[in-house]
Amino acid sequence: MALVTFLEAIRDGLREEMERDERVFLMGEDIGSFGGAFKVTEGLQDRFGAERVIDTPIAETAFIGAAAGAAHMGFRPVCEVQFIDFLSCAYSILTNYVATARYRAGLKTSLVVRGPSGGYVRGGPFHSQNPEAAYLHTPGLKIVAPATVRDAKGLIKAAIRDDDPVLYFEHKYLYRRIKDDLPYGEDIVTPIGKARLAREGKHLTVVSWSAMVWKVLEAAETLEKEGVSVEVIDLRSLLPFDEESIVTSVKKTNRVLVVHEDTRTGGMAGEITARINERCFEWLDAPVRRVCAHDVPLPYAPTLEDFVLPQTDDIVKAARWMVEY
Amino acid sequence: MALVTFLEAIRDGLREEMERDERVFLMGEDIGSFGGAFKVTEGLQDRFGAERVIDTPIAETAFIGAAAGAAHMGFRPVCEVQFIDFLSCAYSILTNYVATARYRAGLKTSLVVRGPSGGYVRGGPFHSQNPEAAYLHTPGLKIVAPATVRDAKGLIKAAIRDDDPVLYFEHKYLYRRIKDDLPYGEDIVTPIGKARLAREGKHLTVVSWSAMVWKVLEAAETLEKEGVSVEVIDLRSLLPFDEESIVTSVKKTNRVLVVHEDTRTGGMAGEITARINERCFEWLDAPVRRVCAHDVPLPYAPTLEDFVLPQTDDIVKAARWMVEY
Amino acid sequence: MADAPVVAGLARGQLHELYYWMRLTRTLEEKLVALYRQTKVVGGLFRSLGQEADAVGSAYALDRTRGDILSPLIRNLGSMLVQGATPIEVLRQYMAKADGPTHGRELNIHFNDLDRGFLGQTSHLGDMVPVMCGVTMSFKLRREPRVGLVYVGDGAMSTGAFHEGINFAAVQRLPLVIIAENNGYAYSTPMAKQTAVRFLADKAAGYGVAAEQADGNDVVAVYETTRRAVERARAGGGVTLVELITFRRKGHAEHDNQSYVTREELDAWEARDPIDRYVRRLTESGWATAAELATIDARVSGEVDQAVAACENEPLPEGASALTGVFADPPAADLEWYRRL
Amino acid sequence: MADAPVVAGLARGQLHELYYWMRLTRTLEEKLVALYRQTKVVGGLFRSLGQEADAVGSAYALDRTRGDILSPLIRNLGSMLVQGATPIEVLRQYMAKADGPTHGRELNIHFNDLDRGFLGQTSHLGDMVPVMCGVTMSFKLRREPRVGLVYVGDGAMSTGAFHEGINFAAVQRLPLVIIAENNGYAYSTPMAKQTAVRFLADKAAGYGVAAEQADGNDVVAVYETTRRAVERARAGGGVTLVELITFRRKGHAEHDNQSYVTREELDAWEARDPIDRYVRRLTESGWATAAELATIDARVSGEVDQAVAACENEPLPEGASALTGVFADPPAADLEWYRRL
Ligand SMILES: Cc1ncc(C[n+]2csc(CCOP(=O)(O)OP(=O)(O)O)c2C)c(N)n1
Ligand SMILES: Cc1ncc(C[n+]2csc(CCOP(=O)(O)OP(=O)(O)O)c2C)c(N)n1
Ligand SMILES: [Mg+2]
Ligand SMILES: [Mg+2]
Repeated sequence: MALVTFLEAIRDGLREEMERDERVFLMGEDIGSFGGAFKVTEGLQDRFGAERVIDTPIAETAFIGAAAGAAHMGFRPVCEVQFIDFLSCAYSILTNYVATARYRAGLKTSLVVRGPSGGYVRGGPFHSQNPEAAYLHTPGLKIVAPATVRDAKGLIKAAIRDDDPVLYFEHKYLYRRIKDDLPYGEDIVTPIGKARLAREGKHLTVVSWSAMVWKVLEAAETLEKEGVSVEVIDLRSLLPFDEESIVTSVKKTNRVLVVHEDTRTGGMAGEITARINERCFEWLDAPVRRVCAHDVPLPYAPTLEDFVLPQTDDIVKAARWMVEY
Repeated sequence: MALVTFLEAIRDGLREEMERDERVFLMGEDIGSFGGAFKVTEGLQDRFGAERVIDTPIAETAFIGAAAGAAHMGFRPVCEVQFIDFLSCAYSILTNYVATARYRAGLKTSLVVRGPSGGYVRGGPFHSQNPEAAYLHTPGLKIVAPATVRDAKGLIKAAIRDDDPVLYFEHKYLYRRIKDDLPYGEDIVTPIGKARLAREGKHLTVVSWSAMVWKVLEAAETLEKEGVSVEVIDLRSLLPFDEESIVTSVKKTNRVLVVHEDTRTGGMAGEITARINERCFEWLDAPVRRVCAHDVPLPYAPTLEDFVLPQTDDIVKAARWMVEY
Repeated sequence: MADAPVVAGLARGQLHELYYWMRLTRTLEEKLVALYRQTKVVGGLFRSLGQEADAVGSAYALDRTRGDILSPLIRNLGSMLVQGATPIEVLRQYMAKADGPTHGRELNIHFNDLDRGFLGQTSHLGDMVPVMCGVTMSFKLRREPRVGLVYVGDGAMSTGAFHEGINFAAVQRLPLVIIAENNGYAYSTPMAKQTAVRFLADKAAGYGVAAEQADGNDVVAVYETTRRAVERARAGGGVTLVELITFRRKGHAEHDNQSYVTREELDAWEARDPIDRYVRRLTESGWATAAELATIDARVSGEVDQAVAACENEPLPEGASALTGVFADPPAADLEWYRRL
Repeated sequence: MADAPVVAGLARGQLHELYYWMRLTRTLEEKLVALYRQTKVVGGLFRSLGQEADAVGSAYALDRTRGDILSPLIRNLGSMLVQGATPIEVLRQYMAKADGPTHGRELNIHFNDLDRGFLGQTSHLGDMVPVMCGVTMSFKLRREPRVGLVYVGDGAMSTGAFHEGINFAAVQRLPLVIIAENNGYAYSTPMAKQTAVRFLADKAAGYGVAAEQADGNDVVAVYETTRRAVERARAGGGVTLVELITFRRKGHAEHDNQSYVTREELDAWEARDPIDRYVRRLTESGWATAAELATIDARVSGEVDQAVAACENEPLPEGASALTGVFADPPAADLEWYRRL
């Protein structure tokens, strides 16, 4: 066994897939000898050479477009976006070209775009974003966002093996803050589209993903002491997401709270709420509710960031309200 | 009185605002002597000169970024995107720079981005999009989408006068298909954020906007004959949207269907459903449901496009299901 | 003897081929106009009148036997034909037929066959430059002596995607030829409102890539110039930006009456019509006889007519066929709740 | 007599000012490093060590009395100081203080004051070029003789936003000066992996704009060269791309140990330190005495220390202040349902 961080799990996943499949190569800014802004790809250029770990110019549209072209020819490129906030620069080619390539004309488009997402690190409005909602609306894309070390590895491997374009959002707050024992070289592949039951419970279902799962679990501990038993679903795949697991849980607990770090309006919780309402209307004993960031660009000051982003205490209070409803 | 088309109403709105406020100027591809791909700006360069009706290179990021810069200096630019599908090319600067400029540092950012949206015209995947969901998620932006000739004029004027950046989506199917009597020069200003009650009814509320409103009204006629009385809310402002009008109606009818032309997953109906669920849970006699496009890129062939996009008949069937629930 | 090079390394038969492809382009487009007027073309119709030499000559410089791949624009029908796209495919696309290459999903010449060597464009201008970077990266990574070619218009060169792509290709020294089509206009916008440079080839200097320029209405010159760029790319010399100077003699699309272009300009360019010029050159130089050309013309007409006849009455796709193929691994059928009632 | 030009049209007092701004930049940054080590700087810290002449000399070429506006990058602290940003504003920004110019919303030197003549950048590289197009369009539309200046790094020039912006400015002949900072690296990426051109000024040819180049470590040369570009812009001559050749002598940010740069390279550039060089030139040419410079140094230290003392213990903003100002016309307070219980 080896105790690895969330970040190392991603790197291990990349390395193992590059070893097993020579069609896999990496592109991104500063990912080569420097190993990336967060050092996720550290050592990989030494190991696989500069042809398979390619430093690019600052041009997200260029390298994501190039990834698509290489994928059409049978490669499986993995692009790193230095901060996921800069994925917006490739929004057009990603949603229009990449996402539709298979549908339009059967082009192979197996590629992964990954990068550090999320806040709680005083990164300010342009180094803290959670962009899932911007892509949720795009038929042809898949989106994953691991919360655990195991899934960090399992989902990067699954994403690389997937025949469709996958966005892989890795929460930078988790990079070095969580560790787990993963046997060296264990071929962990987390199925895309399947949620993880992070905690069993009876009174309330909380649906969440990425770093928020840890705050939800923390809240669940507190609530347990108050006699409130919370079931926690870690969605991990956001597109497609595991409607069945949510439905099963809601039919059991009859109450559901969706918690995400992203802003509320137009955030992913809306879609989840709509699906729950469509599938479990008769089972709901309380409205589906959301705990999310306030609808503002994420500010820099710790006091402001902490206020804007959802905190454990917010989840606890919301959960109490739900079970008392 | 003058019978004007939807398209002429937009042009009249632009012209009137340019006349009353010299800070208003227009930018876009081919909008000058050519008058734009759809001729919305026809005649305006003759009237206001090439300095106020500016032909730009094919560079959506450049001219929307430039609009922001000019707005900071006190101007009120209006940008035309030739097809709204190409707004994606400015996604990054619009969501990151433009939308946050006021919040970050109090910069004046009064600008409008307008362009033809929507399908039913055999435009294929890149000339038919409804991009509201991609921007819904951006604090700092406003979005409007008129359904009537009167609101086409009233909302373009309101958008130009608004002190915040406004996206104005004009459905190209309506351009020359609907006409209304608008007194020449009447200063119509439709308040942003307020819905229009397009039809009163008792049994079911349908929330919709843009070209879909007309299909919903057609469906309502059919349903009326079957004894089903449908209340139709034309949202017209999508961000912010008029939650109060929806809530009032739902509390009356106890059933609500959201109809939009855009694809389902991640579409705007999710957010609306979540809000209704939050505000009217106790009043709902049936789940909130959605009639939307199928989750695929919009195909070109008439048979395919008609299948993928929501049709009047789909709305009728859904409404029947709702009232029978 | 029949294979001996006559001009620009091209044998007599090849010179005839060039004529064939240009004539096929024009005849096919003219047929499409007729079908458009009969409302059989579903969407818009885009002409390459006067630009046939540009598309055909440049594509002909690729080596199909080696697997070269190009990505055309809307006005490069000729280049797709050279690469092996067939008239019936193009007709089916325009008419949105079920049996068309995209089964009615995409329009006009937006379709692909990487085996034959063409990757259809999408509408967002500039995007194919980055994508072709990836295609040519694959050649480089696999050590294949293949070359890519991508077209970009004077207007499209203003896009960020073009810039990011050509710069990426330059830095990576990819085997990519970029054909900059200077046809005077982007929709109604003259080149002077698109860029402050005199020639599109001037842009090469900003990327550190080779530049070439040719008369886009002279098919042999286009061929020769592009060929030089292709050979440079194949030899590891990296990117060339090839400017072809030509003129768009029709409106942006069939509905555009081109009011912004003067009669004189149109007349001047009509006088330089690439097919007429080539016919004169072929016959005056003795490279082809009038009879040979007439035979080609007849063959082209026959092929186009036959293609039209074969597909004109074909059905459109079934509506429900729209639902498959978004993903490689499709989710269960996605028929909506109210359609399941 | 005291105002008589000594070099490059600059009077003795102005030459001292240039020294003052460079020294202030460096001292302020050094103070920020100390505060960073004490974890008082909330986010990352970005240095312009070795680039002070580039920022200061170029900004000094603008005319503040005429309302010229610049948009800096992270390494152009000096340019903002020249335009009137004060050390206390910068300190408050870095420390996220409530009374800072953005009240804790934005970080480091991302702040604006159009009246003083600076528009802070946002993080997405390249975006300020289009935005400054709009600012300078406003000058043109109002017939004001004002000039805009925007900085862009060797790395940022690879972005689509840069390309679209400079091309737009070129076509519109906007009164805009674009400073291309060739500082060797973009984060860890050397310029050769960013572009295939030798010099950033080579890119001007692709846009049909004027090019200038200067030693970015010679503040007088930077001033003179930029001044020429500013005058060209003011006279209606349009855009100039000014390349300043310099070197980033620290890592991308304070956490980066710059392992990818050799000791030799760092030493070579340290030997060309712009402040040391300028001190030598000032004293050797008799433009300033050692005593005068010492007085400036003391003034700078005093100002910086005073600014630190004045704001170090100021409070951070109140959390709830985060909710206002998204829109000009704010919706009703938006406190969440579960916070209202
Ligand atoms: C990003 C983007 N913006 C706008 C358009 C709309 N549009 C389609 S073709 C065209 C003109 C293209 O001109 P050019 O690149 O010169 O090609 P040409 O038509 O002359 O062959 C425009 C503006 C588009 N397709 N993509
Ligand atoms: C569009 C975009 N992609 C990536 C980044 C991350 N990033 C921030 S600074 C930087 C390097 C910038 O280099 P350069 O433009 O040369 O400026 P310098 O730091 O040398 O002053 C990168 C890659 C970004 N800010 N924006
Ligand atoms: Mg053109
Ligand atoms: Mg640099």
